[in-house]
Amino acid sequence: MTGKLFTESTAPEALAAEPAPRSTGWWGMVGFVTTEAALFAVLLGTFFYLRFQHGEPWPPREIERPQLTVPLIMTAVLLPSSLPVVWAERGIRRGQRWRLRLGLAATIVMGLTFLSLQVMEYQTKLREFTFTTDVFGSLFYAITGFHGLHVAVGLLILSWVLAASLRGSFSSHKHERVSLAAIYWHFVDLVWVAILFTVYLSQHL
Amino acid sequence: MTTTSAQAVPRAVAVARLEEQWREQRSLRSWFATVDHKRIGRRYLVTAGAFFGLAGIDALLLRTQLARAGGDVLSPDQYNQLFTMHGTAMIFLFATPMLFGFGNALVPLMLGARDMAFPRLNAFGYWVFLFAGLIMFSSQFLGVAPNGGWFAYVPLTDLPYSLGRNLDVYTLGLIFLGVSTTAGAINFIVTSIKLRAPGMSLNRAPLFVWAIVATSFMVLFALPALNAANALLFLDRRFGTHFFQPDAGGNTLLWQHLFWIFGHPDVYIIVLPALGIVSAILPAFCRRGVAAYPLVVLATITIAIISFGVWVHHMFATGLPSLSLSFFSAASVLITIPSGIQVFAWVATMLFGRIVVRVPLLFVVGFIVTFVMGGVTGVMFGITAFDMQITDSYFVVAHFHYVLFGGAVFPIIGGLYYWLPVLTGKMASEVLGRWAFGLVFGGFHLTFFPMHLSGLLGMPRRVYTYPTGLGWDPWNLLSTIGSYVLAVGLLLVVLSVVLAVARGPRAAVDPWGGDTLEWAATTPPRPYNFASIPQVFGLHPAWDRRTLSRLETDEVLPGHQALLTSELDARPQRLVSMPEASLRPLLAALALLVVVLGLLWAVYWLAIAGVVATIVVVVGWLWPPQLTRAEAEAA
Amino acid sequence: MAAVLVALCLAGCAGSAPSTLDTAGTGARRVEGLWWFMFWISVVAVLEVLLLLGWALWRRRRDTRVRAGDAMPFVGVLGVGLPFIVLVAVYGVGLRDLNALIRPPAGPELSIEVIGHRWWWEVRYPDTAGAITANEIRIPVNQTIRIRLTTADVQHSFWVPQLMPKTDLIAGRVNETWLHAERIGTFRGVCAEYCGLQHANMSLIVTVQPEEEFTAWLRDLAAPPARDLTEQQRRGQAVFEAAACGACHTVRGTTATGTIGPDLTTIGSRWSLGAGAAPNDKGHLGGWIVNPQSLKPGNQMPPQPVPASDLPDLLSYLETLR
Amino acid sequence: MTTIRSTARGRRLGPAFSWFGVVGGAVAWSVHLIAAWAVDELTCGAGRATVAGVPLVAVMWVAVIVPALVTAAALAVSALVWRRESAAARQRADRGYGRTGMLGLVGLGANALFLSIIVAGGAAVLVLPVCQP
Repeated sequence: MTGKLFTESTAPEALAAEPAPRSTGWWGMVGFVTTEAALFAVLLGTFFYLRFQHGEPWPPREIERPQLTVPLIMTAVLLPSSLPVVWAERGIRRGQRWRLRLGLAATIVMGLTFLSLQVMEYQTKLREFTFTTDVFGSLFYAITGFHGLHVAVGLLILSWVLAASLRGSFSSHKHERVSLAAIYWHFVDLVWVAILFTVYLSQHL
Repeated sequence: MTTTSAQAVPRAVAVARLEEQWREQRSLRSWFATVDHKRIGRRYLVTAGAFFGLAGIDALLLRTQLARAGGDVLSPDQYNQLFTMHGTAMIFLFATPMLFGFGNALVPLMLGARDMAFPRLNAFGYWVFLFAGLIMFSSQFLGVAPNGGWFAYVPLTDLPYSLGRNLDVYTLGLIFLGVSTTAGAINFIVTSIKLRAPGMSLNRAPLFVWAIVATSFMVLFALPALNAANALLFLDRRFGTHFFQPDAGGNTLLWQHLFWIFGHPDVYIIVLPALGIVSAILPAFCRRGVAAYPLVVLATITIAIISFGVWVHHMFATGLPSLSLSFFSAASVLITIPSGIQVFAWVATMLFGRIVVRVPLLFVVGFIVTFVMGGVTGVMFGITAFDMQITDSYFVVAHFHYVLFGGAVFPIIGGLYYWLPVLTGKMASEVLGRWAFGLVFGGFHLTFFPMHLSGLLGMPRRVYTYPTGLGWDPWNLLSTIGSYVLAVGLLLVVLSVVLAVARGPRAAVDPWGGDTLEWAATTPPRPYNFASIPQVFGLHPAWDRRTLSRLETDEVLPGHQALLTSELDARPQRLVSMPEASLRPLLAALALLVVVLGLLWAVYWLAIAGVVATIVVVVGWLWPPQLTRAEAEAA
Repeated sequence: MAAVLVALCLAGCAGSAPSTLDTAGTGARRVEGLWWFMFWISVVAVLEVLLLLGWALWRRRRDTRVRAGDAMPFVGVLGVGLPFIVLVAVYGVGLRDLNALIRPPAGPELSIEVIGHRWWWEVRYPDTAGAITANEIRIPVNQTIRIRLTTADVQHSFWVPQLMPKTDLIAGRVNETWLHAERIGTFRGVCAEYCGLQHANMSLIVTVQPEEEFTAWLRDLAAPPARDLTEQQRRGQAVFEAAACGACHTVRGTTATGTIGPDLTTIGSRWSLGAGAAPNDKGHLGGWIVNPQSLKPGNQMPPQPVPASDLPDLLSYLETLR
Repeated sequence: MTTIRSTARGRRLGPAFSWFGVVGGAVAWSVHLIAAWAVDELTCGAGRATVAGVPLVAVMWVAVIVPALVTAAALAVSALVWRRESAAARQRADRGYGRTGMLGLVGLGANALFLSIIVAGGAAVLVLPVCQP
C-alpha cells in the first residue's frame, strides 16, 4: 500500500498538477504579507537574540515579568475576529451584502476593542517602565506598538471596505478587495500569537 | 483562442484602434501620470545612471586623495562622507534600481505581456526611488551626508558618537527607498507568475526572468532585516531606546547580524539580475541558446537560497565561536558551485556556438574574465582563517569591485548596448562602443588589481590617508591613474548612448537576432507591446516560426486588456483590464516624502500630515469602481 | 599572469611593509601558507576559464558550426565536478588552519590588555603593578602572549598583519587573541575596523625583543626609575602641572592622574605622536600640544594655551619621560 | 512504462510528496543553519556549555544529523521523480525537458548541494571545539 502510494506520489503527474487559479491581486497581497511576516520574524528574532545575549536576570532588574491577564483577554478578542471576516467573505460570494456589512462591522468592533485594551495595557505598563528604561522596555513597546500599528492599518482597510460595501461596490462576482483585506486581517491576527508568545508567555517559561 | 468575440474586424483596423487606446498624449500631465512600463523602465535607467555618475565622481575624489601618501585634497570628514555615500549610493541608488530598470523595461516584453501586473504601483515605485535618491544626495551637498560607512556599524552610528543629522538621512532614506524596492519586487513576482504568454511554462521562461524573480523573492526576505535594523537605530538615536547600547542591555553585534542578513543577500540581489542579462545577451551572439538551461535555473534558485546562509562571513573577526562561523564558511564556499555552473554554461555556449563579436559580447567576455577573478578571491574569503587575516584590507575592496563592477556593471553596460534598440529605437556606434569597452576594461583592472597587492601588504580599508614608506605608494598611484582611465571609458559609454539617441541610425527590427520575445515586437515596441498575445512553444520564441507567424495572424486582443495565465504551465485563464495613467502614484509618493522629511527634521506634525495625506491618496487610488447596472442587478 | 607573479613577488619582497606575505608570527605564517595554496588553485582556475574563452573566440574563425544539445556533461564536469573536489579540499585545509589558529602553541604565557579608544590604543600589562603604555606593545620573542581586547567606545579591530590575523574589539564584549612572534623586530599594526573620523591614524607598533631586554623594559615601565631633572626640565614639569595636563593624562610618580588620554609616563620613547599621526620629535610635539587638531583633525585633545615662552621647558621635560 | 491508476490519497499526497523532493533540502538546511548557529553563539555567549542539561556538542550533532537525513530523503525522492520523468520523456515525441523534469532536476541538484553544505558543517563539528572563538 505504502509502496503504491510512493510510486504514485513520485509519478510525473504529481508535479504536473496546477494550483487553483489566483488573481494578480491575490499574489500581490500574499507577496506583501510574506515580506511583512519576514519583518515581524526579524523583530521577534531580535527579541530572542537580545534576550539570550543579555543573560540573567531577564527582564533586566527594574522591570517585573509582564502580567498575563490583559494580554490574554486581548488575544481572546483578536483571534476570533477573523471569523466574522470569513463569514462576510462567504456571504458576498453568494451575493448576500448584509452578511458582508455585518461581518465587517463585527470585526471592526473587535479590532477596536483590542486596540482599546492595548491602550489600557500601555497605561499600566508606562507607570512601571518606558521604552527608555532598558532594552526590555525598548523591545516591549517597539514590538507591541508596531503590531498595534498594523491592527490600526487593518482597521482602516476594513472600514474602507465597509464604506465601499455600503456604497454598493461589491457583488457576488466582484469582491476581490474584500478577499485581499481579509488576507491582511488574518495575517495581523496570526502575528499576534507569535508576539504574545515572545513578549509575554516566554518570560514565564 | 482566448479572445472571446468573433467580430470580423480587419486586423489593420483592430491594430489602429489599439493604437488609439494605448497612445499617451504628449502633455505635462501624461509625463507625470504615465504607467507605461517602458517609459518607467527608461526613467529608472536614466535616474540610476545619474546617481552612478554622482557616486562615481565621489570615487574619483577618493582616489585623488589617495593618489599619494599624506594627500590633502579632502578633509577626514569629507573623505568619510564621500566613501560612505559612494558605497551607499552605488549599492542602493545605482545597482538595484538600474537592474530594476532593465527588469521594468524588459520583463513584460520577454513574457509577451502588455505591462507589469500593477502598472500604477510601478510608477509609484519609481517616484519613491527618485525622491529617496534626491534626499540622500542633497545631504551630500549640504555637508550632512551619512558618514558611518555603508554598513553603518553601531555604536559609531548611535548616540553619543554620531550627533548630527547624517545618520538620520541614512536610516530614513533607506527605509523610504525600501518601499520602492519592495513594491518593485512584488510587481516582478506577480507579473512573472501571472502574465506569461500562453505556453511559457516554467521550463520555457527566459533566464533573465528567472533571475529577476529570484532576486525579487530575495528582496522580500532580505529587505525587512535592513528596514528593521534602520528603524531600531532611528528609535535609538531619536527616541532614546537601547537596542544597540550595551550599557542598557542592548547588543552591538545585533546590528551586524541584521545588517548582513540583508547585506549579503543584497550582493546577489545585485549580481543575479546582471547574470540574467549575460544569459540574455549570449544567445544572440552565439547563435544558440544558453547551454544547460535547467542547470542555470538550478543555479539561480540555489544562489538565491544559499545567499541567506552566508552572512556571518562578514563577521569572522568578531570573536564568535569558531564552530558557529564554520557553518557559514561551509555555505560561503559551496555557493561557488552554482556560480561555477553559470560560468561554465556561458563558456559552453560560446564554445559550441557561432560567435559574432559585437560590443555587447565584448562586455560579456570582459564580465566573465573579471567575475571569475572576483569569484576565486570570494572563495578565499569564505575560509575563516584567511578572512580573519585579510578582511577589512584593500584586498576586500579589490574583491568586491571585481564581483560588483565586474559582475554587475559590465553586464549592465553590455545590456545597455544590446537593448538600446528596444529602449530607444536607435543603434549605438560600434566603433565608439569598442573604444569604450577597451578603456573600461583596462581602466577597471588598472584600478582594482593593485588593490589586491596593497591589501596583502597590510593596507586597511576606509583610511583617508596613509603614511609613505610602507610599500603602498606605487599601488595606490596605479589605482588612481586607473580610476581616471575608467572614468574616461564610462564617459565614452554615456557619449555613445547620447549620440545614438540624438543622431544615431534608426534600428532595424530585431537588429541582433535575439531569441526572446522583446525581439518579436516592433523595434522600439508599441505602447501595447503586442497586438496579438504571443504563443510560446519553446525556449526561444523569437527564433520559433510558429510563434512569429501566429503573432501576425492571431486575433488582436482589443482594449486596455491583458491575459492572465496559470502559474506553472501558463495556460490561459482570463482577461483583465489594465489601469489607465494616473497622477495618484506621484501624489502618494509625494505624501510619503512629506512623512520622511517630517521625521528627518523632527517636525512631527508635518510627518502626521504626510501620513494623513498618504491615506487619503491611497484610499482614492484603490477605491473600487462603481458596479455597472448589470453587475448590480446580477448581485 | 606573469605580471601578476612579478607583482606578487614585489609584494612579498617589500621589506618595510606590514605584509601578510612576510610573516613573523605563528598565526600569520599559517595563513600565509593557506594563501599560497589558494593562490595557485586560483591561478589554475582563472587560466582554465581564460583558455576556454580564448579557444572559443579563436575557433570562430575556422569553425562556424553551431552545436545543438544542452552541453550538460560539459557543465557537469567542469562546472560542478571539478570545482566540488577543489572546494572541498580548500574547505578542509581552511578548517585545519582555523583549528590551528584557535589553539596557540603552549608555553610560558604573558597577558596583555589592549583597550581601543578613539583613536589610540591603551596597552596594559596586568601581571605587573600598573605597567601602562599607549600605541606600542613589547613582547618577548618565542613566547605565547594572550591579548585581551576591549573597547572604551566604538568598534575597533586589532591587526598586526605580520604576526596574527585580526580580532575585533566589540563594545560590550571581551575578545581574546594571541601573539607568538618567531623573530625579533618591530611590526606595524593598525585599527582595521572603521571607527570614525581618525580611523586612518590609529596605528601601533609591536616590538619583539629578547626575553631579558623585554623583562628590563617591563620592569622600568611598571615602576619608572626616579629621574634627575635639570632646572629647565623642572620648570617644564611646573608648566605641565599648571596647564592641567593631568586632568586627562597620567604621568606615574607625579600629580598627573587623568585617564581620558594616553598615559604619558613613557611619552619620550614612543615611536610616534597620535597613534601614527606624526613623528615623535620636539618640533611635532610642540605643534601637537599647541594645536593637536592640525596634526590629527578631530582627535579628542583640545588645543592647549601654553605660552610660547614656556613651550621649550615643557618639551624638554616631556623628553625625559622615557 | 505503464500508467499508474491513481487513488484519491495519491492525488492528494502526490504533489506534497514531490514538492518535498524539490524544496525539502532547502528547508532542512535553513533549519540546520539557524538552529546550529543560534544555539552555539547564544549558549557560548551566556558562558554555558549545556542546553537544558544536554551537552552543547550533542545538540550540535542533532542539528547536523537530523537535517542531513531529511535532505538525504528529499534527495532520494527527487532522484526518483527525475528518473521516472526522464523515462517518460524518452517515450515522448519531443525529447526536451518538460516542466516536471526540470523541477525534478532542480530538486536533485539543490538537495545534493544542501546535503554537502550540511556535511561540511558536520566536519567542523568533528574538528572544532564548540565555544572557542
